[in-house]
Amino acid sequence: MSAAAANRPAGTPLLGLAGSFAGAEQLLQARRLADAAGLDSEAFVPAPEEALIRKLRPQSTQNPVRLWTLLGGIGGGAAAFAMTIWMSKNWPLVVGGKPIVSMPPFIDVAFEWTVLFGAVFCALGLLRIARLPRLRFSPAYRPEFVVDRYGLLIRCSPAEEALARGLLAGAQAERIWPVRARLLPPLTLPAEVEDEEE
Amino acid sequence: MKSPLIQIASAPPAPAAGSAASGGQEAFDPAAGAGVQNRRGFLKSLGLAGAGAALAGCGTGQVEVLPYVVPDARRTPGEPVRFATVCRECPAGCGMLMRVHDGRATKAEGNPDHPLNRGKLCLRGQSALQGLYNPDRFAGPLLRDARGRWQSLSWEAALARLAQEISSVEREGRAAESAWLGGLENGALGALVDDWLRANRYPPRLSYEAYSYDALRLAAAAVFGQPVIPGFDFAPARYLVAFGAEFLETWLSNVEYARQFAAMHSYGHTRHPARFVFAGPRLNLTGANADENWQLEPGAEPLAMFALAELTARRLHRRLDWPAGVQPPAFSAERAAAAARVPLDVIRRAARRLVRHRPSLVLGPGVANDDEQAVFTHLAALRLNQMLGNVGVTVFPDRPHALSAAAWQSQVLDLFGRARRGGVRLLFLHHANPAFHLPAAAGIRAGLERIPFIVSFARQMDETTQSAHLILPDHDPLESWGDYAPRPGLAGLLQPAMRPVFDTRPTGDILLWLARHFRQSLPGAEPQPPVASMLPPSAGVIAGAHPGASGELNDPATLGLGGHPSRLAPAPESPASPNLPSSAAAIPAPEGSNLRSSPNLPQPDPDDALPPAAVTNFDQYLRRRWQSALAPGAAPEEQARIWRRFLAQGVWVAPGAAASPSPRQVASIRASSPMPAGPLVLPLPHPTLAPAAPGPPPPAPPLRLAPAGPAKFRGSGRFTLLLYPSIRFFDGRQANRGWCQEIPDPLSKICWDSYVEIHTAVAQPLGIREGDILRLDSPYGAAEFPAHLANGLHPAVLALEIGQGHANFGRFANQRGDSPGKLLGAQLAGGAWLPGFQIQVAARRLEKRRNLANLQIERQQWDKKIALAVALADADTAAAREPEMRATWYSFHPYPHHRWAMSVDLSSCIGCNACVAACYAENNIPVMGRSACMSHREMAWLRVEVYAGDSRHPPTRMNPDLRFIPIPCQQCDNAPCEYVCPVFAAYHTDEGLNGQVYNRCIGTRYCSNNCIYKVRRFNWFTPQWPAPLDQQMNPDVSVRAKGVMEKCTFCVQRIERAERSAKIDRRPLRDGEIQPACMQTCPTQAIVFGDQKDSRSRVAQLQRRARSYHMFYEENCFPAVNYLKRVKFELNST
Amino acid sequence: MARAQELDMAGVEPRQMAADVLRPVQNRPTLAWGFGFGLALFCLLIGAVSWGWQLYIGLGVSGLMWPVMWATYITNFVFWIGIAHSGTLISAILYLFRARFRAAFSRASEAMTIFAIATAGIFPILHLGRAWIFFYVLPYPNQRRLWPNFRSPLVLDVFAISTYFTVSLLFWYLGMVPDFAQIRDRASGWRRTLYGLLSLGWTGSERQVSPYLKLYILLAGLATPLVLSVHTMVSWDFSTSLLPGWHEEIFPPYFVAGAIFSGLAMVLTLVIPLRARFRLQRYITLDHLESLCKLIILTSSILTYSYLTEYFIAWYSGNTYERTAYYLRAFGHYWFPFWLFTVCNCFVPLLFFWRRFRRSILAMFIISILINVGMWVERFTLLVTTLAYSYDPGSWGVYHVQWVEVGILIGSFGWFMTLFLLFVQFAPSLPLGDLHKDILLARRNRQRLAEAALLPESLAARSSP
Amino acid sequence: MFPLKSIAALGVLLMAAFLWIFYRQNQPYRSGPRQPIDFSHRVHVRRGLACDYCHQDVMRSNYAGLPSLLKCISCHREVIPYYPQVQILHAYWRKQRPIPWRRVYRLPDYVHFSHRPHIASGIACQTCHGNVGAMNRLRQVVNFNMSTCLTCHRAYGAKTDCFQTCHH
Repeated sequence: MSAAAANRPAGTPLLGLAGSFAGAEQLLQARRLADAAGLDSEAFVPAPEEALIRKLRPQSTQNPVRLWTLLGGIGGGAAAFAMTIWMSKNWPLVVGGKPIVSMPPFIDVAFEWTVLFGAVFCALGLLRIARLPRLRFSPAYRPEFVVDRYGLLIRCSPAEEALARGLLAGAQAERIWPVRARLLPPLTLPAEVEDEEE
Repeated sequence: MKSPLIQIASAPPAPAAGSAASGGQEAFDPAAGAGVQNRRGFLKSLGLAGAGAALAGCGTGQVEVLPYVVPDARRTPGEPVRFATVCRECPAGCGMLMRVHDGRATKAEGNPDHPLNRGKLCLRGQSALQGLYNPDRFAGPLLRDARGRWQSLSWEAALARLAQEISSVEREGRAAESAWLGGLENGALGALVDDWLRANRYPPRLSYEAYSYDALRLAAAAVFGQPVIPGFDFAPARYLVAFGAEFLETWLSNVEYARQFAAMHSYGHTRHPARFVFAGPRLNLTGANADENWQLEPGAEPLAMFALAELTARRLHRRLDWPAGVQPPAFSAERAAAAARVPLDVIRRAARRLVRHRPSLVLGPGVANDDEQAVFTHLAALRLNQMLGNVGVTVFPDRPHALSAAAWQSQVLDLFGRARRGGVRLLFLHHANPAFHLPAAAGIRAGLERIPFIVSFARQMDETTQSAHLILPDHDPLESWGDYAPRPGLAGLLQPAMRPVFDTRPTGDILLWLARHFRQSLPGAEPQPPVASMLPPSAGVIAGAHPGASGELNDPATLGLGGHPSRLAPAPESPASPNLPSSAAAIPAPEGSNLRSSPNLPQPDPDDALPPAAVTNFDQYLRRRWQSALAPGAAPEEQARIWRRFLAQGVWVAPGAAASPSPRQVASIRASSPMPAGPLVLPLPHPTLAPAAPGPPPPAPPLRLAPAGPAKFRGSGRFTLLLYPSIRFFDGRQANRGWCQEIPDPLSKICWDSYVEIHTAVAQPLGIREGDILRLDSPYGAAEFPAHLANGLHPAVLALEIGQGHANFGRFANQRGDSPGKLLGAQLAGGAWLPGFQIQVAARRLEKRRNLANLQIERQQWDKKIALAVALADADTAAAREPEMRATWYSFHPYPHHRWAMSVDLSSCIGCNACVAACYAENNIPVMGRSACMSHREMAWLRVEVYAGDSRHPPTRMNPDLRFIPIPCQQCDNAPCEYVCPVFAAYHTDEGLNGQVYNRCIGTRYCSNNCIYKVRRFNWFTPQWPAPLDQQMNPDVSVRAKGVMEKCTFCVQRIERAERSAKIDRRPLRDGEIQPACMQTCPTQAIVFGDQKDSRSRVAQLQRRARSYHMFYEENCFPAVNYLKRVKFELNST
Repeated sequence: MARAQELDMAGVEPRQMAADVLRPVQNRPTLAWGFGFGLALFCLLIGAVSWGWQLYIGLGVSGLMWPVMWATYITNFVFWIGIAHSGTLISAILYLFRARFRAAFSRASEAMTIFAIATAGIFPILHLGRAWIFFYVLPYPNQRRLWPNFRSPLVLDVFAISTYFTVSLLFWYLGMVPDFAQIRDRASGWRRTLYGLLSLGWTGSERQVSPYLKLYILLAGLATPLVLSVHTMVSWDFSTSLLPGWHEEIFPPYFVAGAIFSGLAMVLTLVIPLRARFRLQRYITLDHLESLCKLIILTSSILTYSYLTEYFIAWYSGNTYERTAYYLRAFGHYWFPFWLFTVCNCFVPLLFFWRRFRRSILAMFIISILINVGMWVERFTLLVTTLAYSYDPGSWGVYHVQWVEVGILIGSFGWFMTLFLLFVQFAPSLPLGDLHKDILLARRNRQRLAEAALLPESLAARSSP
Repeated sequence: MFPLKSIAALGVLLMAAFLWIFYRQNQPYRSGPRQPIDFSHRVHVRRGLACDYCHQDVMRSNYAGLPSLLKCISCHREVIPYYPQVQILHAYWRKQRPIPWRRVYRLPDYVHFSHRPHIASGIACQTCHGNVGAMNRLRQVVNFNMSTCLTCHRAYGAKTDCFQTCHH
């Protein structure tokens, strides 16, 4: 292990230690140990399951995306009513004996825009909260995190590296490796940058 | 780059796409299109289509605007002017006002001052403009070269060739062997021709008319002593019997008779309508309006008439005596009625009513039944009228119709017999087409081949002119001078409405030129002392404009002025007007037209006096003839003033002439006009010099009548062939007109095709379906026609329409099917004076089919209360009222000013479709061709549907109960078409109209789907108007491009023009001042338009009537058009 | 039996499953795909030429006439929108119900939705008389100060379809983001760039997964009412009119049921060949297809009920217009299409009551095609007979189909198949995320069963890798 | 590896093109078409000629009408007859051919405009045709699109009924 640390180019600060796990239980175990140790950690999950996420972040069940969707929906509905009523009144043409502002059709337009703006703002909320789209990956990312392996990045100073390594080993991490805090070029995987020691 | 809305000349025609229309490529078929599309055109138009919208604003093309050189104070560019003239579409001679926009004739309307038609025109009258602008007219003189091909040549060369031919005939001394076969000309032109023929020692002219009413004239000769066609007045009659006479379609003067018939028979005009009995083997449009229909055996008309006459005589306790030379039939009335298969008590009842209801009118058979049997029927009818005292009340032998001067058919057949024997050296054809009208067996073509030299003055190629050698095309009546007297004491004047469209010359000018060329002096054309200029010194001269014809033109400045528009200094084709939005300006002048002033023989300068030498132009000849008659001794200025007043009025009524126009109708229109009320009655000192009354009738051949017995017909076939004149084509002369072909036959609703009518009960067992082609074999020839299954005719009868089947008559008329002429015989029947029409034919179904373009495939109302009828007894009672309820959630429209509405009286509507033709003319409605009509893609904004009874009153043989219902756009308050249009192209204006904004429409067509009256039409293709037909367009109405919906607009351009002038003159609109085109021309005044909000208006009063109802009122659309139920004497019980 | 399927899933390795699913994406298109794509392009070309011809000459080249102004183009529009709805049903509505069988073909049916709307969206423009100014319908600010008429069902259509397309596109695309990440990591060169962009930089971090799952639930929630509203508004094109035969209150539910019915049939038609071609039988099992057939029986019975209601009400109301319209629809000129669709929609699906039909791939494929033919003919008949025999007997007219319309119908299928084949080639046609969840679930179940010693030996043996 | 710069460049290019087209569209009409005779309104108006002296149909018809050749000659027989432009006028008069003026103001064919009601309700010519009195060669100052007419109609409370007023 020390050899890898040895040939670490000087000057690139250590972000933390990352470990990959075979199953969700090991990840949860590692997350509990890291929390116990008071270390900040970021989990990587291949199969987005509701239950697992709730276990990983027990406290924050309410996700702000809901707020984005609600506001978008209400805004869309209001905009539709405003548009339809204003436009009908701007040049009031009598059509089929119906009143200028006839609610039934306007309600439909409002419903459509409520759904439309709700969905669009929901997507915008996702992109905003998840800080997508990004061209540069997180240094700790490994291709298998998206396929079948679970990953956990424990942010620690070089001093706490040993503690972190111990935690990860304790949670039966398959592989553990240090993660440099460096800016990757767009769309290039961390693995391709330098040959991480196995 | 023109805005996409106008794609007349440039857009390529559309290819054939209708259902498999068997038969050759149509001569005129915009929907069939040009077939092969070149790649460049395809890409160009894709580009055009793609970028079409954005280009509306930035026009880059340079458009010239031409001011006058010398202005004419009387003419305002953009404002229509009306010229009074006479409709020469048939011998009736109705008065016509031609509306002219900036030098282009755009709409024909009736002349309200003419006592014959009083402002109304029929379908053919409305289509006169399509004769003037017909694309198949000759563009100049033609000479046939040795190999039979037509070479065009200059007028000078053509006239020289004619002069050379005349002098060679003179040299050969065969002057007596020449002949003039012309149309019915009894005005100044007739006199000129007679004088010219006399000067050249040619035999007198023959006025050839296909419908010459020989049988009626012979009967009149026997009864009244003179072989003339008596005048008829239907209005006073209290009981009418017609044995097939089509007086509402083509018989003599159908517009006049339609008005009189409505006055006597329609509940809208009289509270005590008279009963009308129709008898004949086939129910025509006239019979459809009858209260009683006797379906006679074919050829049994004389028997039934004899029975009626006999029974009436018995009730009058008088003996029915027959004029000399007529052996009375040798059998009793009872046997005659039985032979005619008419129940005796029906005839006895009719006889009783004839005696009780006086005065009455009895008419003989129609024109298609002109053989020796018909003479007896007419004779019995006239005797019956005499016995009942109708002479002088409804029958006027002293006022003979102009047709009395027509040549007998036998004279024409003799002429061509002589021609076949080589006895005719030189033939002049002046608008006569015997090769088409007379049967093929008459050998007309063989006779024409043997004539060494034929000169034809025809306006377009026809079956007779194709054998001519020299063609000197005559002006169209609407661009020429002349006069026409339908009956003595009444004369209408023709004046040109616009500059000639093609390089044509009036025949009168040619004759005058010939007279000068051969230094002959003609009576009316002698040199006279120079007469001070008739014309005001300063301004140019415009033809007389009729003030206030429809109340629009109330500018006193346009007092009628005599003179020919061509006399103007070369007024530009598009007069000075910067942003002339009229669609006409955007249309390039037709290549063919020369637009030069008419005959440029040494043309006198307009401003100086008439030349001392002989008269050079026919209009001078005409003016001198009339002026000397109207004011013989007066000073020239006075003569000129009277001449201009007469020109503006367009009609001359001899003092004391009985028929004067009805006061109410003329007064209401002429209230604002400076002209004195009432017709212009001028003293007439010299009866002899009176404008030519119909000339002395030719001597009648000897009168030998066979005894009336059961009809004997030639041929051995199972069916009797019956020909009937067509309301759309008269005798075939209007066949080459898009409107006449596309507006369907009022009863069969078939357009563009000739067909044979066969009774449904006879056809089905023979396995004949609609459209199967039948081969008819007669003793004289064979012909093939698609079958149309009908119910209105006798099972043993096959009926064919006269008028279709042209071989060489123009793009609209050709390829419309076989001609009935092939089947007819020509050897004269019995007394050697009448061609026999009625023959027996055998019918055989061929395997071929030709789908018929039928515009109304369903005749039953399916219990949907569309055309309703009510018995006379409870016409004005509550029983007639329909339980209409106006229920809507929304508030009613707050119409601030007007609510335009229309009322249609089904009692007055006779189904003549004149309104449909007027709508086509007024609103630039395109003609779409046969393959488009096959799939109902015609563009008619107004259609007249026909239904046979309704579910509670099924039709019977005695009472077919046919009902006509004109359906314009109903301009609904809660219009189903408005709320479905996504772009507000259809919306409701605050004057009650259902607006259709053409440039906003994107063509979703949902409005047409949702319209429950189906009055909206869609432009499937870019409409085509072959030049110069596009000159007829009304500049006040936008022309629609492809992909745009259109519909009846209540003639909004007329509404706007009247509202604008009323607003500027600060006066309220008068009721009746605005007349949509359909109301203006309806002969029976069935359509009334007005402001529903004004309770005193006529339309509001009609809406309050008991028998008023709205179509499909349960749907709560609140239409603005209300119908008045048809009042029948008695309704059939279920 | 279903439990066995799930257990079978437990044995699958996610990496192996990902490799199977992504095989078409990673390597070059096969010859068969090329042939299919060529055929689809050819059909699309036929449609394009037909439409070009119609633009150049005018709508007259089609068989449309007075009074039948709507026929095949609006039929195609309703037909394709109908097909779109079942895709949303499977991917969104069944997601809310946590239906287990939906995962396998939810991505394919969602793709079918997008491409069906893309096809249907063309027809409101294509059927216009002046298609080049279709934008008059949109509420864009213009110097003429003219706005669209919001009271017209056609404008409601514009809003409905644009919203439906946008929401479905978001739902479909964002669902594929994690899968694109997998492709990105395996790809190189231009593929890496393309899928890198498409994957929006997805790394599976919990900061991304948590809002992602919330979004998925919310979009599924929003899409459900949207489906019902879109086809309701499409049915308003007809039911807000005055014509007897269209002006019925039952139209909205009847159209929605019809839409889902024809959509399910189209899912079967598409998934069966897809499953066979790419050997995905293990993931899209027979059980999944059988549950689709059960749904088809349900919607078919709703349709049958609707037809019977229409006729009963027409008779019961005693309204002469209604009676005439419905009588002539069944016995008028168009009697053959009427009876054809009645058989296809009401009687053919009843075969699925027999298990033999529900389990045979060939039977399902044939019946699904018959159903779609029936549904197209049903809308065609509903449109044409009502317009042909409307109020005024004098205005009755018979419509005949022309070659341009056939060309455009073929073109619409060509356009749909072109998009679908592109999707199959360049995007994961199965949702890897959902399948992965199913695998994990199956493994947990297998462990629980193993502990309770309930596992049949055969499966236990096979499950060990 | 990612062509960020090229996409940005393309975007800028597109924006520039769009702005240029937008600018060209709303460019006021620079100068009217070249007329066969360089007639100057400014000179004639300064001589005190009223509009309806030459355009005499403005009160009587939809079209304002152009002065006839006779009207021009009636003055220019004596007024500056040797001026080259007037010589062209005399040439036309001798040939008795109308002067082919180029149209300056154009309305699409689906709009029915009439001068008569506008003049009758007291609208000045300058409102739509700009200060013609100051122009040598006539050019269109006001863009005759729908919003121009609409603004004025709404300001004056005139009829703005699409179908009955303009588009029938």
